[in-house]
Amino acid sequence: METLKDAFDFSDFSRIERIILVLFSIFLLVFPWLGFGSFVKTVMIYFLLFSLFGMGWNTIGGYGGQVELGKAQYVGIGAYTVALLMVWWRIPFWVSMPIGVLIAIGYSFIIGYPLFRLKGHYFAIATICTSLVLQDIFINWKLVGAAKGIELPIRDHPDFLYMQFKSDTYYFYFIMALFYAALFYMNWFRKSRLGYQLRMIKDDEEAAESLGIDARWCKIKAYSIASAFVAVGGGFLAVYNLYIDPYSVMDLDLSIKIALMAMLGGAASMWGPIIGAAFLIPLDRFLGSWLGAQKGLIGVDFMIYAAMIMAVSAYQPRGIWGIIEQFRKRGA
Amino acid sequence: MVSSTIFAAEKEIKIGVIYPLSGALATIGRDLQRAAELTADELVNNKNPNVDTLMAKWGGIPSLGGAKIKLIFADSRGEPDRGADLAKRLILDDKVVGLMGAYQSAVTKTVSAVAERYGIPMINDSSTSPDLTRRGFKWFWRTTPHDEYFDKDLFELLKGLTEGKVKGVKTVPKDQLKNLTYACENTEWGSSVAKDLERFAKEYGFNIVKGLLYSANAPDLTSEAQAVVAAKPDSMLFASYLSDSILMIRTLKGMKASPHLFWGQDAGFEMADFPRMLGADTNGVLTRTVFIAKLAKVKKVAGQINELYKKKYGDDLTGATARSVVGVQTWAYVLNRAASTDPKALQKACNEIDIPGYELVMPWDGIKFDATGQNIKGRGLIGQYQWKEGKAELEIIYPFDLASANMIYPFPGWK
Amino acid sequence: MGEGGGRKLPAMIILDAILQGILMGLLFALVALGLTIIFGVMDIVNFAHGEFLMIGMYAAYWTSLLLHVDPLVTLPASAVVGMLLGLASYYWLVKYLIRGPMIAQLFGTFGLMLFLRYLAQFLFGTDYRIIQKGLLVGKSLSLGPFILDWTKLSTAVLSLLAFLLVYYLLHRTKLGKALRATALNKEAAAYMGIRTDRMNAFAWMIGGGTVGIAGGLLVNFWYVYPTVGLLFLMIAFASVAMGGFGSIKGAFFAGIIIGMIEMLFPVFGHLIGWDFLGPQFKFTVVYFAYFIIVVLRPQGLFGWKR
Amino acid sequence: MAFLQVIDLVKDFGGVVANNHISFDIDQGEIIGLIGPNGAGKTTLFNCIVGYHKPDSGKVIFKGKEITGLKPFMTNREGIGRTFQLTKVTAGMTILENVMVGAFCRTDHRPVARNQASDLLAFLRLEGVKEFHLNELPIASQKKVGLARALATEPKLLMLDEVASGLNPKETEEMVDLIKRIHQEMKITLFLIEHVMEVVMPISQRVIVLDSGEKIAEGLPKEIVKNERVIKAYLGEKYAKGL
Repeated sequence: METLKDAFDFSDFSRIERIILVLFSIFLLVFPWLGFGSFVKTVMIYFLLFSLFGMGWNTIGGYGGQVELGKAQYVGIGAYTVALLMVWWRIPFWVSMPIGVLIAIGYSFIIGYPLFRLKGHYFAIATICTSLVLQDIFINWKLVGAAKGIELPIRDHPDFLYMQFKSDTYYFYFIMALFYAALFYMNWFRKSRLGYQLRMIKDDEEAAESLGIDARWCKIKAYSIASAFVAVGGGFLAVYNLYIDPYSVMDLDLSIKIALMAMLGGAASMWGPIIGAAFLIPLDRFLGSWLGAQKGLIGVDFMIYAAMIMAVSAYQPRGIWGIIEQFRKRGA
Repeated sequence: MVSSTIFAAEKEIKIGVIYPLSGALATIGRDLQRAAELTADELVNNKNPNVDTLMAKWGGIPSLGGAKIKLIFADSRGEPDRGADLAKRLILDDKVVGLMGAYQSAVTKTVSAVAERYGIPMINDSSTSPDLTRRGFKWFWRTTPHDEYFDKDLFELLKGLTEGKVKGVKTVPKDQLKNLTYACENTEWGSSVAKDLERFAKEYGFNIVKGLLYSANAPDLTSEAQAVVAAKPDSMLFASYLSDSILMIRTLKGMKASPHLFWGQDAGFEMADFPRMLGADTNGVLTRTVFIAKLAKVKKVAGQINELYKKKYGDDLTGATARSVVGVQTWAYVLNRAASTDPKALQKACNEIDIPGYELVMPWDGIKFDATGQNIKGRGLIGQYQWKEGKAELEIIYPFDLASANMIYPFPGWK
Repeated sequence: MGEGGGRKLPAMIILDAILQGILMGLLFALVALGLTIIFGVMDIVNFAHGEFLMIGMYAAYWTSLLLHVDPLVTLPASAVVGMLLGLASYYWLVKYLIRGPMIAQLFGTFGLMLFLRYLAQFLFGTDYRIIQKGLLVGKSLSLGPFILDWTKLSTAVLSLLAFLLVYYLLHRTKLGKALRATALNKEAAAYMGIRTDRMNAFAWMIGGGTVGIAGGLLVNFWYVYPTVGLLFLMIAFASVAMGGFGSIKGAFFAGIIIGMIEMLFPVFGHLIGWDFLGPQFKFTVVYFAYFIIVVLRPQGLFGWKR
Repeated sequence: MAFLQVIDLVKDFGGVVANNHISFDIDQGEIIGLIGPNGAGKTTLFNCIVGYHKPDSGKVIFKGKEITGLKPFMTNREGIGRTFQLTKVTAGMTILENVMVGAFCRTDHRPVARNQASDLLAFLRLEGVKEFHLNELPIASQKKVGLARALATEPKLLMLDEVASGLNPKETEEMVDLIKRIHQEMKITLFLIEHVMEVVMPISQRVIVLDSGEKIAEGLPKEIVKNERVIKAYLGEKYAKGL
């Protein structure tokens, strides 16, 4: 009960923030009916998906302050579970997705236990390595389609059980639902005991230990929460693209992108991951489609993209949200 | 992107083309785009006196009142999910009547899945994964032969050698060819090639002494090369993209390997950069492909179209680029037969179409799709790089009736 | 027939693999050297390191192509380019990054990596470029059953020299001592009147220089294209972390270890007849080995700071 | 049965012996001072008891239960709280949140934790700075926050590491009677490392003296200040006369 109250209670945010949140929600609700083209729609879908990823990463990476660069492996686990169960035994999405999440959580505990012996850069690189190892295994593992990847059978009629629709509108509302679930969860999480303890660990791990906090265990818990979030997104990717292969769902780039969303938007803040995604995804997609096909401009879109990343991380390490707050303080 | 008004829809027919125009495969993507544009402009939309195809006399699609084909290019960056998005954009926003592309099989999978969902025909010009036409899709057709054809061709060539069918080579006793090794990169393409090789080797009574998959563009292939050499094969077979193919040759050269036969399954071995970079080292290397400039000798049209391309961009057509030429040609024919841009009509046209071989740049018997959407009249080539006065010429070795030069056998090795 | 005499003997194969492994490993070590120096001095992991390598390769490639000189002669060129690159990225980017937390630093350099990579793509296109002729290109030396590329041999030797040079620089010269002081304790160094800012820049200069040289050597037997860096970045990461961040010795040995794993693993799989453990896993094993090592010894093999 | 027993404890940092066979007892409700010159191994001793270091040999027994080598968070759960010489000043969490974290290790409910924290801050006269961040406070208050955090975990034994160092006389005075109040009103046994004599001598009932890793004396403050070894090792003659 109290939990729910916390989850829906945004009262500790400033008035403006709450107003913007409401307006934004209304916008999302009516978005599909504003007559945007399908390209904009897909961009929106990816924006929501990556804010979901980002929020997940934020638990361990933001509040916990652990630089975690291996999330792609959990996207992979989520996506592959959904795809394989559907191909092998025709198991519907609504069953396979939770299974995927459970597997992801289990795996995250197995990996997390040794992983959190490490700190700082050793930890960061190690997370990358674990993800790469899993990717290589999947690339060569015949049973899961190896490098071929897996195609989900297309059903002739739209099918809610298997989350197959013709129009992106349905996918949009589905991912939007997930997005809000994540949002409310995070709103609870940041006020939860674990949330406080993680922030303490981030501030001063030694002191945290002296306050009866089992730092390693807290990190592992946060890590598996993050993994669960990401696995959900992975499952969505599988049914959305109807094709997955280790290169697209388990790649290092994906891991980094996920962390980048949260970090660039503002790690350890409620809105950070969302802002980050709202900034990076459209930038990437639109630049790509405008400049990508232009002859003689190959690579320019990436250069702009990269320049933005450098600029933000150099100017304000706390990301875009940091910049916003900075100006607010000045204003106040 | 031009917004689609009714008027535009009548006068120009939009075909969406998805290629990897940026990212790691940008070079090949650029060439494919050039070839497609060239075909649309100079073979379909405008009359072209110095090419002897019926199509070149059209100047637009006849049955649609001379409507022009407009190709709308989109850049997949070689990412499957991006490909899917672009396919949606092309279908819903740009209102294209059909799709073409997308080079990498992985991207083609997602793109064709979208096309299938929206009931828009997609003609695939250049993806060779056999699976693509085994998915029971109703809106997917493929003009190029797939890897199985090519891998079979190799063993036909080997058989030919043992039967003295090959131009300029005396009959070779089978025990000099019996032992094969292969090294394929462990992408979807490489691994399926490996599977075919195993199968056909049994069928044709050859014996694979060592076969290995290796991780694509690894920083070093020494151990792989050693494994291959250590098996002392008569023939070495490879499926590698450009980076690996070059590295592999370099490494093997370093080890003074000298098999009797050295065959590469397209991709790296067939790209223009390959001979450009390795020069004399390519002498005697065989590669499977679908187009070789030398075809001009035996097929006039091929020469003429190749000239057009060479005049404009300096390079000869390669297997890849020639395939995208055929892709556009096929689209023109399909549209002409359907005499409408309605998907159902196009679907029907695709299923019924039968393009005569003499219309195509390729040495094929023509284009006719079977129930799965695979073109059954296509055929592959095997070429051999031959080092003549300071430049590597790609000569046709197989099919035997098209042979453009004597085959260099056995593989001369490296100095 | 496939040559190379008595390769049948397992002992021979293994010995050969070890040899090749050491050669390759020395190259990996050289690539890792710059990374570990930079980290040692200012606790920052440079994601763009692979791109530095790539630029060094292009530098060597173009100079040898345009001036028609042997690729080996162009080493100074690529070294200088590497140094300039290091300095530029320090003064224009890293200087501002170090104020932020580790993650901001990582992503700052990550941005740099993307930027350089696609700048290269923009300038040179994605075509693969490789040096056709050179003193050593394509030549190889056969010692009985063993055949070693001259290019790799020379690389190994020069890499050894580079290590000795850097070691001398850090342990014998005044500058090096100042650098190590900075590495050990910034504040203390600052009190001692060392200008740590200069030292950081200096570290980036050496780092860039060494990796530039690595690029110049690499281009002798390796083709260059805009995304080539990524291949080596992960290996460099693994070797630096395995050896212990900031430890020169560590980078050296870890590099060699990785080289050996990479060569021995497939041979091993082949010898015990487990062909499913083929070469496709050789780098998987490297990453896995790294993971195991740091979990057992969280400072890496020779680590002296966390 | 002593409350805390340290038996023959040894800690050796690669040749440098920081604690050499140290034994002592603390009874419930006492205030014990631990003094000694810099580098005498005081903080190391704390760390060995609380679990930041694993002693090389010897035992630590708390409330009759051996806790040797337990991790800090475990010893804390056993009922030992500690503060640090320097509180790491961060801009991360507010003062209230800092203290709440402490409270959270006894309760799951945020309201409960919040109330406990506020009460504590009131007790320490810090309610004014609830919403500030550590880096915005003067040293004295930072130390108090450290204290509050530790108290929030409801320790039975509280180990204070130089709470008064770096404070001006007035603040020191405050700190002293704060410590007294904690001892009397909360019934917590105190074990404090101190440099500042004005703090340790008046309040502690017994004093333990370390010098270069050895325990050289133990007893009532007045005895200690008379003990030659101590005087030699540590105190100036003047102070001995002073008392």
